Amino acid sequence: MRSVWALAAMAALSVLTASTATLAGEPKQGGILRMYHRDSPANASILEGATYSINIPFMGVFNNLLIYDQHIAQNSPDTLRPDLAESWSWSSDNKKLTFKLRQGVKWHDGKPFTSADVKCSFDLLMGKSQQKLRQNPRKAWYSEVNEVTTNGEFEVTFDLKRPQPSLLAMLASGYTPVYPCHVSPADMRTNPIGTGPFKFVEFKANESIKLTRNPNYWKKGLPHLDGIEYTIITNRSTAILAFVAGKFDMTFPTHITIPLLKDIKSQAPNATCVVEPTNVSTNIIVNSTSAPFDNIDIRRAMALALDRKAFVDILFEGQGDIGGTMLPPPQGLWGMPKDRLETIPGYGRDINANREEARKLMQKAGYGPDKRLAVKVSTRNIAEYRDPAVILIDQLKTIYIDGELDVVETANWFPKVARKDYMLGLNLTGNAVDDPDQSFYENYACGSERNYTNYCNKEIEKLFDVQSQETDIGKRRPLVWDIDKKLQEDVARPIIFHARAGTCWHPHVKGVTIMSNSSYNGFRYEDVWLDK
Amino acid sequence: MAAIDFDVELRRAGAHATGGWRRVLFMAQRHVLGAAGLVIMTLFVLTAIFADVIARYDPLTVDSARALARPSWAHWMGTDSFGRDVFSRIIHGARISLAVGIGSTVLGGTIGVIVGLTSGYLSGWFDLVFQRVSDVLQALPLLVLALVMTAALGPSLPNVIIAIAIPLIPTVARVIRANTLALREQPFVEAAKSIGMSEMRIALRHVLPNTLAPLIVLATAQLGSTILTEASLSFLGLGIPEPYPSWGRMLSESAAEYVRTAPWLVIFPGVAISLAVFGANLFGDALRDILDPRQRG
Amino acid sequence: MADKTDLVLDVKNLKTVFFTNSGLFRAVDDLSFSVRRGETLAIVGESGCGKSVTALSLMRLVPDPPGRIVGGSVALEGTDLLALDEAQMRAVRGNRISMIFQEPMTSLNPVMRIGDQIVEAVRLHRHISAKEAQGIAVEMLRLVRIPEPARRAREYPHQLSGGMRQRAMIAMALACRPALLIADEPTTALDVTIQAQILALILDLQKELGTGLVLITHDLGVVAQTAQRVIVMYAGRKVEEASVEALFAAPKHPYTRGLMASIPAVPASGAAAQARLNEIPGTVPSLVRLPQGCAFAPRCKLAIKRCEAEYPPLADWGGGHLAACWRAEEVAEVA
Amino acid sequence: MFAYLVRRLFLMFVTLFGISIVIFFLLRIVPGNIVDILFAAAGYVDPADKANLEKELGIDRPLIVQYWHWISGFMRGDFGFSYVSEKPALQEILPRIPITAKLAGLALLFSASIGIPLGVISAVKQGTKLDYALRVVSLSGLSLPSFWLGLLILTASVAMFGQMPIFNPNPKTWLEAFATYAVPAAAVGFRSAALTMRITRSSMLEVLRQDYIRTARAKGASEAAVNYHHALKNAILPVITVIGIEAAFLIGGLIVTETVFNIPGVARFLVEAIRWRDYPIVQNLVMFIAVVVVFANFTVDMLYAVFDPRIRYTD
Repeated sequence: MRSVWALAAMAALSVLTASTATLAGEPKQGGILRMYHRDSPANASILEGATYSINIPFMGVFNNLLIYDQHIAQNSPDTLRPDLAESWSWSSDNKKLTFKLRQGVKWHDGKPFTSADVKCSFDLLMGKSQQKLRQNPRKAWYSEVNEVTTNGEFEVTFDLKRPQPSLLAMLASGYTPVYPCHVSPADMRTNPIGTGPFKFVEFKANESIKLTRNPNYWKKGLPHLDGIEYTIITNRSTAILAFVAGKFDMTFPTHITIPLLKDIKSQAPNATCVVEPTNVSTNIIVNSTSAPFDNIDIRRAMALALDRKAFVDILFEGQGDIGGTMLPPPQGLWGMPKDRLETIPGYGRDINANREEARKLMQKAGYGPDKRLAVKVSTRNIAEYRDPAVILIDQLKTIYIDGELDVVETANWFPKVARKDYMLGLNLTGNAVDDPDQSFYENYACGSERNYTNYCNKEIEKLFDVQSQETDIGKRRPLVWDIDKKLQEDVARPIIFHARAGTCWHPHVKGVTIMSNSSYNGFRYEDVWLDK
Repeated sequence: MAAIDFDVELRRAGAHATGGWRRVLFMAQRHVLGAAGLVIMTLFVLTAIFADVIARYDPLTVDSARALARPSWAHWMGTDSFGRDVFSRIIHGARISLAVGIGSTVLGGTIGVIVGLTSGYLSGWFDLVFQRVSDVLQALPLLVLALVMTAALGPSLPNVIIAIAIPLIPTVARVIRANTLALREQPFVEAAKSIGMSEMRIALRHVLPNTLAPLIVLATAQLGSTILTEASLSFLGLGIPEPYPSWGRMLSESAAEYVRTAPWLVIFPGVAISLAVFGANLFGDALRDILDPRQRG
Repeated sequence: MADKTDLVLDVKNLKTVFFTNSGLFRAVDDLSFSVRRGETLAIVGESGCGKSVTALSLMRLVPDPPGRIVGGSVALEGTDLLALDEAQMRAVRGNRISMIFQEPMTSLNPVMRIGDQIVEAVRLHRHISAKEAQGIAVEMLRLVRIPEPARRAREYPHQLSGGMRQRAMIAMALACRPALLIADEPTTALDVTIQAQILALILDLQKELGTGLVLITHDLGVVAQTAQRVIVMYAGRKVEEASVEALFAAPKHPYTRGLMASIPAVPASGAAAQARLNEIPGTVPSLVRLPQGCAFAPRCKLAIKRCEAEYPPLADWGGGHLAACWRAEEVAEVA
Repeated sequence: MFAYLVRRLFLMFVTLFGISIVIFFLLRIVPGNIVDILFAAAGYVDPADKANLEKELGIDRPLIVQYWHWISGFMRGDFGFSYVSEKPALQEILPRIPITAKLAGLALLFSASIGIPLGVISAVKQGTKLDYALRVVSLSGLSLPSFWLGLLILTASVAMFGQMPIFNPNPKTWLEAFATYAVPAAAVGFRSAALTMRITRSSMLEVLRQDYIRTARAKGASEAAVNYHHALKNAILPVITVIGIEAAFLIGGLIVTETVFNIPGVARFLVEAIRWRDYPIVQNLVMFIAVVVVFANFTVDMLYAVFDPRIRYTD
């Protein structure tokens, strides 16, 4: 039943993509795309951030070496397109990746773009350059890169320690723009210079972000828009009311929750709304270094107690996905098939049986109806975090665990997690690209900066490397599934669900495609246009 | 000259209202608004006390099957996005609002009385310091102070109470101080002093009881505004955290998400807050009319 | 009795009551009196006897609620004030009938200049320019013997002493040359040394302007110096009325007698010096629960059974000397 | 007068000094700093990077040094740089002030122009149905959570007109400019109008009991003259004080209203800055607000002297 539905959804999606491409008619030039922004990003430097609050507005300022096709919803190795690199090739041992760069491209300040800029950017990311990024959240992406070398002005080579086909995926992410060598990282935070279709005009914190058309964009005739303006509105209902009232052409991408979609559809029946997975998983970080969750039985019991469908029903009116670490199919490329998924403890359909088993485990650990376990569930003071935590606490009641919500302010969250000052934490993990390397190394590798739980399993880590070097997708996929299953069985970071969210725009907005397995890569907007 | 019905006039003046209940009834008639406020307040307090009995469901139990249900016989005020019964949450929320209202008023009031009495009574350097400190606290906007306080202390019920209570202290203390200063000159205080009563005893036995009326008036007036401050803090994300059914948070979170799709989530907590505050204000007004002799008509 | 046309004020059966939550409060009960042009009538009694309410009733300024004039007539120069509507009454107030209050400290508007307050009184009733009115105001201030009247006119009440303020009040009250001036304890709040000056001023001006004067006081000494006739009130009622001479010579009501006895002895009057002040025992009864008979009976040394049962009528003891006492003849002797 | 002014100015200085200490140390008690937030946005924490950044921003120094650095700069007019935008703090704060000032001014105007007349009417008609109705309305104004009111206004305006008064930084027409400020100002002003009305009413009632009111009546002044000329002139004084104090409290209402109506004024900016632990912004902004409040109180006292001839500052 589910796969039939999924197929239908796929079909519908491909029709939709096709329709935006073919039925849109001849693009019109001009107009300013007005959107709201859900919050005020810390700064404008994509390389220093790890939230699409930065990506979305500033992706259009830059180009990557390569980029995912902006009009195919599902990012995959087949949808990689040249950007600043005209072409790329692997060496025969798959350890050297060479890019031929586009010539005649100019930075917004008029300076020419060369291979030196590419080298600078990746040296910055690998922490090798003189100048440092203030924060470098994705350093781990380049752990297999020995160095980046230039061969003349328009060729660069990535020299790898071992084959890593996924490197291309990471280079194509919206998180990997090429920065100019001649602008300091500090200036990139306040006044970013790129080669992209839009030039940065201004960013007023808590107020607005303005981009204007780059008339010298190297893609002739693009962009269609004269500019993009974001008004920062942190209050969701104010923002949505303003969209409904026509103050904005488009909502902030993936900002509309499923319950709110109905409201928008009833208020603005002509608006187009697209719901896609965001590839952000909601998971539980478990502090296995201290009592009570140092006891694997209690960890397992907790995993068994989860009624994932209830989470999805409540928070997404059924429109969320249940899976492991990797985004489930059909949108996800690497997620486990359903039958495989259901063999993992806690994923089985019979919740009551699971919970019965969980209670047995709890009793084994010395708890019961008369001796309940008191637990603090820490999470950030943001609805997306808080709401699932409330449900989690409610569900844990069934296995003799009394949870108390501990709401933590953003500023204190990571320090608290780093101090291991929590028992259970409800966490959201965004996956920049739908790729196992990104997900596994970033979140589960020993010593990774974003491995909040310090989960460290050398054997699994070996498996990470094996799948990472596999160039054949067909062979790689089962390896990934096995790893994913093991991670869930280890209760390393139990995944509760994968979220979906909606994006809406008024009918005069053309050429927007919302990615279906990432919310970080589809905001170049160079060929978006307004039919007004 | 128009004929005057003495009976009617006297009845209006309350001459017939002698003895317990008739007197109460007459006072209720004279202060209709105050009586209404008292009724609301009483209901509010009773609700808080008997929340467990009145509520029809557990306010914290999540049930996906009945999420966002419209108001019905089963759920008089509908359910929220977690399927929790809004009526039960509002009933239990009365406890929280009452705890915030009374907790912060009593805390701020008590400290305010001690500080105000000491300051008005001792004068000297203590008074000087108090005056400056209260200048400082009063020049900082209340909400900003409460905001920084809750941020500093972390959001929890006791901390919210403390954060709201602190800006209250100078307000109360100033009133008490002014009254104390005036009372110190009164003959009965002079008399007490002349028979060798200790300053402490005079302050507690003679001065404090006489500042009670303005204190009660001030406290009832503050009760309502503390509940509103909690709501504003919730709106700004610093109120009492989930899962406690605080009205302020119920309202501000639903207001953000469901103002249109599930209006009952916005209407009922809003009405509950407004009604409770309205009741406190009505009652406070009437109390002021009755207790504050300067205001008596 | 004087010629009707000579009467400035003729009050008949005035009744003013207060509706309170403890019952009906007969502040003024069936009070009649009259004032002739240029005459001074004193109304005396202890506080709470209804003197001030009488004054306010004449001005129709009894606060309603709780007070209300419920009967009688107040004829000022032949017009029944109680029959006028509010607008007509306003045209009379401050114009034909004026009043000076007890508290000069609080009776002037603190945020208006003295001159402006007088100007307002004038211009409310005379259609003249502000400038002319200002002239009148200064003139009035001069009349009440305020030095440097032009400068004082520009000052605010708080800059004036109590005596000065009362002078200003008098100036304001007389600015329109009223037929009747009511002075409600005009000197009570002032220093003793100032009291005599103010009284003298009022009398002088009364003479000069031919105004009828109702002087309300609790001070029989003041009465003796100023009034031609006296009304003694007790518990809302007139208990005695007589010319000053007649009253002081032979009071016909024990209450009056008592009041006189409580004056510190004035040897010049010929009365025997007393060792100690005589005071009337007890206090004014609650006006709500008045005894059936004479209200003064509970405090009266002469009280007999009849006093408690029946209220004595006002009887004329000759020469317009009225008194309401069953044992009026014995009063002088017993005391 | 001169001695009074000197004393008064000295006390104002002491108060401001106290505020600077309170806000500085209160902020340091709040757990977490800008660096934590930046790393939260980056999704990881690296102790070495964190220490570097703290050093770069100077928040690793002893508190007393940091305080001195700030306050001495503040005195010189050097307000430092925002941690978030890395722009001069003054440049961040200044452009937002006129927005909030306009909003606050309009709200106060609204508050005074509605609150005072209604308060007078309510007092003059004391005990009548009109009085009751006005009191209930004013009490309800004090009972509605202001963000609720704001949201209801927004929702209603979208439902009824398909439009909403969202902030427009460059209004083209007079009407647009009006809508930009008037509706939010009314949402804030409702509460302070209610407060003003209540104060006016009780002040009027107090004054109407005074002897000089009776004197005015005895002169033959009409009810209107008594109420509006004699009474109001006296009753307005406490109202001025309350409006002055209200100006300080308004900032609280503005925080919420600027959030609901998405107005980029200083009030909301302050809350955001607290959230970001942007010390230079919070500290300087709070000081700015405190200066305004302290001077507003001072102005009120001076206004008192203008309106009330009894008051002359000689102390």
